[in-house]
Amino acid sequence: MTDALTLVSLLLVAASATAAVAVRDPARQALVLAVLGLALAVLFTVVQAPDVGLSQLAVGSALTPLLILLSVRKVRRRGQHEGGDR
Amino acid sequence: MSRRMRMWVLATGGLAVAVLLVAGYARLPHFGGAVHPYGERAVSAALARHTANVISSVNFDLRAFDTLGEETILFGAVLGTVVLLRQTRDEREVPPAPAEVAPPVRRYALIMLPVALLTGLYVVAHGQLSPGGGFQGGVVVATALHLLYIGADYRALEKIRPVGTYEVGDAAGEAAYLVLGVAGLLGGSAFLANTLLPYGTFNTLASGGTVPLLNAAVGMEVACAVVVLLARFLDQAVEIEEDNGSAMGKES
Amino acid sequence: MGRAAAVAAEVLAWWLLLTGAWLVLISTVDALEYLVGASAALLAAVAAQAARRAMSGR
Amino acid sequence: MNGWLVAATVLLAAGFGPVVWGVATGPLERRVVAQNFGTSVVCLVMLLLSQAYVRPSYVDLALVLAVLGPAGTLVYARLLADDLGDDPPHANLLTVVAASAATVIVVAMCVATGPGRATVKLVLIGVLLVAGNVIASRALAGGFPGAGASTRD
Amino acid sequence: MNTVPYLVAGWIFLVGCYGLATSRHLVHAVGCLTVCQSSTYVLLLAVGYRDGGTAPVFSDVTPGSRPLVDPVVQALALTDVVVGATVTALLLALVMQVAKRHGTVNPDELSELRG
Repeated sequence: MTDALTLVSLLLVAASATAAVAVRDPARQALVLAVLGLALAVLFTVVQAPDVGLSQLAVGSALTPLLILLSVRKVRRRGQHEGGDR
Repeated sequence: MSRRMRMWVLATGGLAVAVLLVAGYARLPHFGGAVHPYGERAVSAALARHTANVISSVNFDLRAFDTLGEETILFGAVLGTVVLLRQTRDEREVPPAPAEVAPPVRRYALIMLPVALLTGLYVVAHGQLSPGGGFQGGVVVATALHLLYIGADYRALEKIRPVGTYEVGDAAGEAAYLVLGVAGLLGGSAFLANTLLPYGTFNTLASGGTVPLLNAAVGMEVACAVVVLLARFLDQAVEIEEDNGSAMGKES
Repeated sequence: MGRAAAVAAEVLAWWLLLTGAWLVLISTVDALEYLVGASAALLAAVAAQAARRAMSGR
Repeated sequence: MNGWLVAATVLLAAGFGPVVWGVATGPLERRVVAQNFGTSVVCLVMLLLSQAYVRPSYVDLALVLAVLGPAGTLVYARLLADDLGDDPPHANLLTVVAASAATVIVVAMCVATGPGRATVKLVLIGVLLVAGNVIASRALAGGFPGAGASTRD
Repeated sequence: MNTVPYLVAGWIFLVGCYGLATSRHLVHAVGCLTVCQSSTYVLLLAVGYRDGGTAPVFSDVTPGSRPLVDPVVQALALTDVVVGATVTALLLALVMQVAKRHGTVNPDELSELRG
């Protein structure tokens, strides 16, 4: 039964990592990176690494998205309004 | 180099790396195998020093010098960010406008700030017992403080977060780690050696010799470093405007 | 004088609440846990009071 | 055949799979709601895993996630308020589903662990999670009216 | 089942490199770098796993009663996560500087400006 759980969590990590790269808009990518962090935290718990899961949760749930979104806000206000992928 | 050519280089490079990785993985020990020589030695060394959380023991006792290096990376990165994101001459500081926030969200932020702070301190204090440690707890404490920005606005956060104090706290955390290391040296054994304090009874808060103290020093440094980091990012994103195109700076 | 008493009362209330929360979080309870818990709760209580004042003082 | 492990696997596959798909595609409003729902699903999976592996100390992961997860969603609600402004997502269904699932799982685990401080800790985590989920979805549904208009906050 | 986690780690690394190379926005590129970095966590922890093992954290388990996973790789992965976040912050600060100095965050346009 643990094999099935490991496989499911590995699949979810791979899917969210691919999604994080496929999403081109940085603000939307911050959302997918947060979900990737959650998937990684589950995988770390399944592989019996609670400390690493805890640090991934602490860093990935609020800190990294805040940094990325603040950078996007600063870059969007400074740079030209690139039409492209708005 | 045209974009198409760059794609070809990427494709061939990626394919070569993939082939090498798969070839390497075939010879790695199977996933879930039972051969973990370093693991057994680390566990026995940690138990000899009455540290319940072997991972914290590896981090702050067996490999304390590497963690000192990692602390210096953290300190250097924050220093770099502070230097990079300083306010330049052609920019001016604009006081942040107060934002209207729905009352339930404000109450939630007010209630959750102390609870998150307590959780962070709990994770730091029990670093050498249950899962957790200085790193994770420090980040939780720093994020707890920023609930005030999320729940209200940047002006409220600035009132209770003097950045200078946190920069001093960041340096003090790093210094405390070094002082504990040198104390080991003065105590007659090696730098950062865990021979200074008695190991205490197993699975209690005072067990593990210098591990809890190093944990607390790292917790303080990570918390202050993340606060300073976020302070710089918030200043840039919320307050600092460029002077010439001030009209452009108004709308988003 | 009233303001200081109100502030002290609020910090005390937060402090008791948070020390109770600390005792729930930990697994084994002993003297040192009480001490560390009480000081952590005091720190959090002071921060809670300062945050409320900062938020409402606009 | 550890029942808790089966439950965790089913919840992970059935709950988190759609979250990953929901957060990667579709309008921004739906993505943020999916991330909020994902926090609750993962917190519940962590609780189930700590019961499945008979490791009460794994509950600290669920505790930190219950505390920081909603804060992360509030960050999105706050900084993406300009893009979310037009049609705020009224995904109350997901909030109700998350809250009921949380209640069921926390009650089941409290029964399994029996009276004591560990049960109070579980209840605390459950309350934090449900409150955070409700407040975060409230914030997503237009909790920052002012921030939508003004650029600086 | 015995090499699947390694293959997943390899896949995440290659996907991250692909994203990094084809990104049109520097903040997106930093996100792809975080994806690359998370492949190292998966590989490290997959190497340290033992079937039926539990975490060597003895706050609620008596030592020696259950098989254990390898704590050394967990310590490596732990510091890796925190340093990764801090380096991401530094890179984002650099991206802000690039946007301030060159007015654009598209890597292709940047190289053209240098001429």
